[in-house]
Amino acid sequence: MTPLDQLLLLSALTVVVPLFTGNRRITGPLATLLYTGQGLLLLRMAGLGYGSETPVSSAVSLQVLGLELHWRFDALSWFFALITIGAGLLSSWFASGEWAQRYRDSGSSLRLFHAALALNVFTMLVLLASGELLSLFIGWELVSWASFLMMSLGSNTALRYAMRYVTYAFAGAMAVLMGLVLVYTRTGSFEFQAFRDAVPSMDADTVWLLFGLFAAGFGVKMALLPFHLWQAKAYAETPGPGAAFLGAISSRMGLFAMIVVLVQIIGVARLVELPVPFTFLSGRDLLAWVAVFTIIFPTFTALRQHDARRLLAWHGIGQGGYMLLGILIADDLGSAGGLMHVFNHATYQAVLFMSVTAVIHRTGTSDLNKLGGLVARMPLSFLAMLIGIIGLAGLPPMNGFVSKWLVYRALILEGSPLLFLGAVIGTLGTILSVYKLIHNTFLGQLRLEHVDIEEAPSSMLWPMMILSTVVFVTGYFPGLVLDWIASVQAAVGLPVLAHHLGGVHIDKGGLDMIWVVSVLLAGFGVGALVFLSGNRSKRVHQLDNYAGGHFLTADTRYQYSDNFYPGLMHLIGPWYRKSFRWLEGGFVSTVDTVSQLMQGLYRHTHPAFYLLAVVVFALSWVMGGD
Amino acid sequence: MNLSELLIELLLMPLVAFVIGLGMVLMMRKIAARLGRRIGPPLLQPIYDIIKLYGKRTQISHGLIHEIGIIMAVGGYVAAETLLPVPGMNGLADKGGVITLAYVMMIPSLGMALGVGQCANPNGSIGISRALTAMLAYDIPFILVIFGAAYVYGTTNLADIIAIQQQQGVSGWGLMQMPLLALAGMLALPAVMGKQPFEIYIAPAEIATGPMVEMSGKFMGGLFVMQCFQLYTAGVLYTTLFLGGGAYWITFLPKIYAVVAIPMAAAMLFPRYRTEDVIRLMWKWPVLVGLMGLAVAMK
Amino acid sequence: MSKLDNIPVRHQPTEAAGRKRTNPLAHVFDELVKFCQSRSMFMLHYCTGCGAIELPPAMTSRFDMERLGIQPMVTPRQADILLITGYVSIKTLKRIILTYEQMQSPKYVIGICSCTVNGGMYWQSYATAKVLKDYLPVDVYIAGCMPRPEAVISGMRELMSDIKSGRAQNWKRYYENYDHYLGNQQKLFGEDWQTPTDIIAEARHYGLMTDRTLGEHTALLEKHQRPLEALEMRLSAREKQKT
Amino acid sequence: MNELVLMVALPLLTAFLLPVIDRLSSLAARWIGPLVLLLTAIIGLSAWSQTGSGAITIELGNFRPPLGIDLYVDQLALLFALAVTLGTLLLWPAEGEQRLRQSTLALLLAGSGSGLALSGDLFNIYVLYELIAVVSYGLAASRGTAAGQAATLRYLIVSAFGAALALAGIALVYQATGTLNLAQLAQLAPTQLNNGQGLAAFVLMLVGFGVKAELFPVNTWVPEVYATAPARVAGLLAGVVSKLALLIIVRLLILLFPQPEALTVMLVLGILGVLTGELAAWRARDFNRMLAFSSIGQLGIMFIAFSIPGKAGVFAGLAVALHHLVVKPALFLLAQRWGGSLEHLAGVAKGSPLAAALFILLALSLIGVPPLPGFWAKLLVMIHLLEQQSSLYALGAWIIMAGAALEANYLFRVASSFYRREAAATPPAAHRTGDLAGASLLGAALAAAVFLIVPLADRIEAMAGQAADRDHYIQTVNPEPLP
Amino acid sequence: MSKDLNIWLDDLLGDIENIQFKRKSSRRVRVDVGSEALPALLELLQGRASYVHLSAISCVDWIEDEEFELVYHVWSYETRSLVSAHTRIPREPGVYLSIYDLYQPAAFFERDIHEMFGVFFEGSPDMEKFILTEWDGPPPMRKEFDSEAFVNQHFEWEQYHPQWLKDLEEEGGGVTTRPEDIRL
Repeated sequence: MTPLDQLLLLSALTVVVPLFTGNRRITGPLATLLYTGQGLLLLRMAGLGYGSETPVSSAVSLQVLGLELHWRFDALSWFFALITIGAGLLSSWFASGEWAQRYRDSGSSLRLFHAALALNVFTMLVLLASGELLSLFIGWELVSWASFLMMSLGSNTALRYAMRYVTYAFAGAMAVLMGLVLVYTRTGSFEFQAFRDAVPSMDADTVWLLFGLFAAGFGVKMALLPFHLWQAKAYAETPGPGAAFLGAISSRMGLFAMIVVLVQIIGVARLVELPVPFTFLSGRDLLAWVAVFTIIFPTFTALRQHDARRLLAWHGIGQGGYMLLGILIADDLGSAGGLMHVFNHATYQAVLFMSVTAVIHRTGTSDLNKLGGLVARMPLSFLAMLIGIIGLAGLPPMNGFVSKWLVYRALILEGSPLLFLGAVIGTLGTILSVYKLIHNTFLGQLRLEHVDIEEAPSSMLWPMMILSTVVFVTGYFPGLVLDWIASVQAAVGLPVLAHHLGGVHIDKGGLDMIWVVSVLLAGFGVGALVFLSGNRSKRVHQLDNYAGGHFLTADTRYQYSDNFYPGLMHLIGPWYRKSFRWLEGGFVSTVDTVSQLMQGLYRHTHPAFYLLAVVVFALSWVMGGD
Repeated sequence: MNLSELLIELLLMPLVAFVIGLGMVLMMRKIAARLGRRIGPPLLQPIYDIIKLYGKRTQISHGLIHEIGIIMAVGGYVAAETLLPVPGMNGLADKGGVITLAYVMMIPSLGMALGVGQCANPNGSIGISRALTAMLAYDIPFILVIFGAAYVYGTTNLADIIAIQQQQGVSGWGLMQMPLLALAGMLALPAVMGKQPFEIYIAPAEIATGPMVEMSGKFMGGLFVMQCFQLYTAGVLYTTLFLGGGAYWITFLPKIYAVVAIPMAAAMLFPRYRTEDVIRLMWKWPVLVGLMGLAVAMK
Repeated sequence: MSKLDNIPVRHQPTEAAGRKRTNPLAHVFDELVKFCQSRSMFMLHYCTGCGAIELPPAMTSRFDMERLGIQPMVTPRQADILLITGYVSIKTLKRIILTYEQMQSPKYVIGICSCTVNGGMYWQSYATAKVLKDYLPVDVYIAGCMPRPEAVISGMRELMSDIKSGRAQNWKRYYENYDHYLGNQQKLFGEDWQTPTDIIAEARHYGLMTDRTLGEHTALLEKHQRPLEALEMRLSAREKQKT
Repeated sequence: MNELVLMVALPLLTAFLLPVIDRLSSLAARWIGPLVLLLTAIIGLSAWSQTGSGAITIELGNFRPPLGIDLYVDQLALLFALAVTLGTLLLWPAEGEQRLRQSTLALLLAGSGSGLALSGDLFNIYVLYELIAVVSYGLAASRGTAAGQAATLRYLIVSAFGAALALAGIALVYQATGTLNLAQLAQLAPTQLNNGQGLAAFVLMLVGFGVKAELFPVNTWVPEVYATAPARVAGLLAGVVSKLALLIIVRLLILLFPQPEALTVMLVLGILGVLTGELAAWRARDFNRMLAFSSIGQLGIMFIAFSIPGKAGVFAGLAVALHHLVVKPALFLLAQRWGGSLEHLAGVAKGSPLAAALFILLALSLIGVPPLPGFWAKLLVMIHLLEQQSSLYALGAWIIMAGAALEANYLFRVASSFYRREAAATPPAAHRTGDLAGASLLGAALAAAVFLIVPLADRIEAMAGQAADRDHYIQTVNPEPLP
Repeated sequence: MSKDLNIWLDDLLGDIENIQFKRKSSRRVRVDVGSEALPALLELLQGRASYVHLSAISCVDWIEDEEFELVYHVWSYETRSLVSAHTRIPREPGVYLSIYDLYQPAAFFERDIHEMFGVFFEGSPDMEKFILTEWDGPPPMRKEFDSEAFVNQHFEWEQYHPQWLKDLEEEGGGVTTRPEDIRL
């Protein structure tokens, strides 16, 4: 019973326990305890994270149809497992207090929710532990079906979007399976090592075919550009903590699989040699450009959303682009940036989804045009969202900045200005839309009906506060995360990043977050001193406001929230032509017409005629033969 | 460079920045006056304004976030100044490069946006949405220029950039090596400083000075201080990247003031652009020139 | 009109100069603040009546108020001087009082044109307020049925010297005998007149309360005033029961 | 050892005696059928271990093969015989007032089915195939509705025409070789049948027997018959009988026609079958019709699998066939109550959660989600297809993948509509305990297969090996050489 | 060209009985008409005589005759001439019918007259207070309303009589007549 087996066993147990404890209040805390147990077991393997241990393999191994299946944990899977279990722990903690009561009273089953969450964590651990391609595929399928289960817990619309997700996910899985079997026929086994040895001997077309299949298959889960339509709506409709979990880690499983296949096995160097005909781009550039467009388009779609959950879900897609871009640069800085962005995004996306769920819990709506001024009544949720959006926007004190800085520094060193420009456009779009989020929810005029709401319950506040402190602390001391990433780079075969607790030291312009953040805090101190040198100020009511001589009254709603960036929308409004939705619609309608054609075959046509036609054709073909 | 010397530098740089910034504000108002055939404010007018604002007996605040917003606005720039090397003082230039500076410069605007958000004043919110859109507009050419400079010099550490430019004397200046990038930077500078043609977010008649609508007393004073820092940072960053930065003060000061004077002089003659025109303008010419400059610089 | 030479000149005030200098440094900071307040006055860009047409020439190139440090500001929050220019109709007086209360002290009111002094040529009209002084404390009057820009600037300089010498403390009088002003206002606008600014709380906050601040008029106001205390951040309902 | 013949004879005998028994006591008539089937199943099971080592052959009436009819019993044949008997037992169609006629027909089906599986003589196969066809007409029309009658009539025409073609094929074979015994034919095949005439015979027989095996061009009858026939009969036809026809074709392929052209014909028709089946099912609005199209698609996959040369092809095809054998009848049992249009299935999970969960388990296995056996079967097919290094086989693999994606979409569109919050206007009635028990039994078998996958895989591989071994067939039968 | 149009107008108005019409100049015509005939006249002018623009409705308070005089000024763009139709309505009920259906701008003029003189126009869309929202006294423009008396009663004056003003008056300078002695 290696530590890995114990972890997987406990994770399976966590799936079973909620099924028995059912809708009682004990399910939540019990599940949270079990997750902490899993966390402790994971920490026992902490050596993996610090590069000291060799991969921990599981005792179980299967021999099916002559194919050997085995499971093991290495630094890469340990890193992702840490995020998964952390997100699972905090989501289930968030879902165990008052939220659970409200969820149960609204008629949906708490048993199913906690079982689905635990199932997600378990299947992700199985995927992360995959030892060779076949177990990777099995874990991949289990993860996509588990997240389908999680997504379909919401309302009817959630079912519809979950259904759409399953179609995308299963088509992607079929592409991956095709790729696997192609590899098997080339190398004779599903082992990573065999595939890695066979890659140099493969000619360009097969590598293109494999690259296309794996990139498309894993890209569906990561919501890369052409396949990104399903994610925003599906994550937004999932019940609160579920959305926090899915948003944080679920689509990063695609990135894990892509790292395993594209980076660890095929190797980015091999992708660079793949020429795209008639252009000067290489395979890597093509995927990098897909990543950059995945940053830009979803972020500017998020700008137009007026539902907080949709806005965050669209950002989830956008941030995925950074991770892929970072990893594709494949030097020590860029890959560290991409990997660290996985951790950072998990933390602040979870805290943002949680604070939006807290707002929904208290006010009943997440429509940005119906909220406003909640900072006076929910200050801690505001603090959590503030730290979250500073992280999401990638501004200095928080950890989001460090990973973006690494990606940008790598882009400068590598000298690709247009990629750099695309990434920066994405960041600026994020800053605009996150400000719209926090302004419309927490700042501005407090509505009459929200005057006497209360702060979120403590069971929701604790996870949010923990996550916010994690976001700030890993921003202040990025070294904590960079240690894990260095060991991951070593395991994956990327150049390892020389780093120290504060950040990265390069002679041509490094980053020392300890100094930058301390100076920032000192600056805030000086700002406070300068501020306090003035006389005492008096807090005034929100109606005591300058409105051009007009007497403001509480019943008029003067909060500016709809069409928040008119100037920008005036200019780029016509560019939103929903071209991807049209593309998807087009594909579905072609399948529909062809299917109608096929159904025509089976309508009451003259069967005998078919028989005759086939036989005549067969005979002529045969007779013609000799 | 031991710790105590560094700490002194960290204290001194913001003060120096503030004083030079005041001079820039005075110069701006003098230029505006002179263009209108007026005498313009007396020499120490910016100081008087700030002291008067901080000396106000009563002030109104709309909540803790309103106060924190102003503190972040002033504090953000105080931190940004320490990343900008000036003759004799390198501060934290090597700890965080030009990308960090570009991001630290965004914190004050975000802080102010939060503060104004809590004032629950529609004028303020409209002003902030325009300010952020303008930031989106001018940041793209600004980042392009930074990328070009960082790529050509091969480093993002501003102190090294100055050293490289100092070696070949005037011919080593950024201006000489990449004229197009310098031009693009100059085109984007008015917007970075948030001055006349691009300050639709402070449209006094239309939205009652936008974000500053509910700022009284020390809040308004904070924003005046921030304005000084804003001008100083833009001017010094441009000089550091393209005009060989500061070797000694006597050559450094005229360069900064010249850099800041040119856009201001041009600015006062233009009416304010609408927000979409700001974006269209900023995304068309500076980006075009910047990309050409990059193409030339990166071959 | 009488000959120009014997128009009376205001005699110099006595008590300010007489203060003896105890400790030179004691008041240096106050002196500096008062000096800066006098050298940097923000004028509220709000024309209440016909006299405002004289202000643009005072600001532009011929007279250029900026050399005195006077800048037009748009919102009452940022402004120090409120120029009441021309006749004050009752509807406008409501807005003037609202704006005055939104301004942050030390704030000064300059009554331009004679209509603010005693009703001016509209003294007979049912629709204008005659004596501005009753409704809010006025620092300087600039007489004239639209005084020329020189007169406006001389009024400004008058105010600057008052500020420098510390005599311009009229804004305190609004807090100190708010009841008197409120009474006059209620007489004009009716019993249920109230502004969104909570003057009594401000007076209490800044320690400017005197026995004349509260009276029967403020009692009237208390009866029907909407709650105006600020939205304090609070964590949960428990505090709600307490307050 | 001769009691294996009883497996064929006993059901036929009881079928004929049934009207007589019914006159004596209706209770006996009701239970005699299942009893007999149980008996034959036990006989079959007892013989199972003997065939483990090698196949056995039984000469009827001790006449040597070229003259007499012999039964060739290897693991594969016995498996299918057992499948027929147990299938008929599980899906016993007899209920309602026509019980007598339906039980006789069911018994006839069981008898002829097992006979077909075991027989080693080509003409005997044809006769029993005709018998099964006739029986299936009776059963298909047993509901008595007008649409049912019309559909069965159309089915009758196609089937009869097919049978005629098969007969022509057999005639060609007899003309070329002079014998109809499979073993002798296997000996003579490389010399006599390796020419155009042989291939023509194969094509005729492929199309002839393909009617029952839902081969592409001739399966137009499938949607209507399964939509109108009672669900249990449809389950029988789709689940069991189509596999028997497929078994015959595979036997012919292995023994008589090992040429590559035959394989390619089957591959092409298989690909077309999958394509039309899955695409047609995508728009299906009726539960039974959707299952019908899906079974066409699955059988297409089987055809593609069996078209892989050698033992690997038989192994892959067998795996898919067995998996479909378990899943399809269970789905049709569910269709008993959920028959009509898909709209009124919305929100049905609240009423019958077990049925909905069962449907999801079966759908997951059908599209090949990993831990379930469906995935291993599909993986096997994919591996062997792509090992052929030929573009046509690769095309087959791509089509199977696309078909699976389509199948996932339409199956889970139905599955997710089960869990919609508000129920449909006319919710279906609750399942009869019998159907639900049968379906959950098959579901349980599927779930058990998840854990027993390794032994099952080896057993099927052994079976495929035994079936694909031509000279083993010839030695066990060792017919006398022709004069 | 406008001369013959004027001639045509003159004889048009000439043959309408019991109205007095006087041409003040080539572009001004005054018509006195009975209060019940006014709408018909305006309709005629608007329809046939191209007087499509109602520039104003003014009201004169003849307190001695106990009557209000309503003057409707209509303007024609073709003939570039103005017709002002005068009519008298009794002061007491002070009710007249609105011509909103002929000229939409009439709504505001009628509203203003209602506010200032208290004349109620039936059929006018809106008779609410328009300018004097703060005023709840009698309509102020009526002659019987004495504004100065109202002011003296409601407002106090600033008794501003400082020493320098007294010295000035002793020298004979300063204000010639006292405010309360001024009569218009």
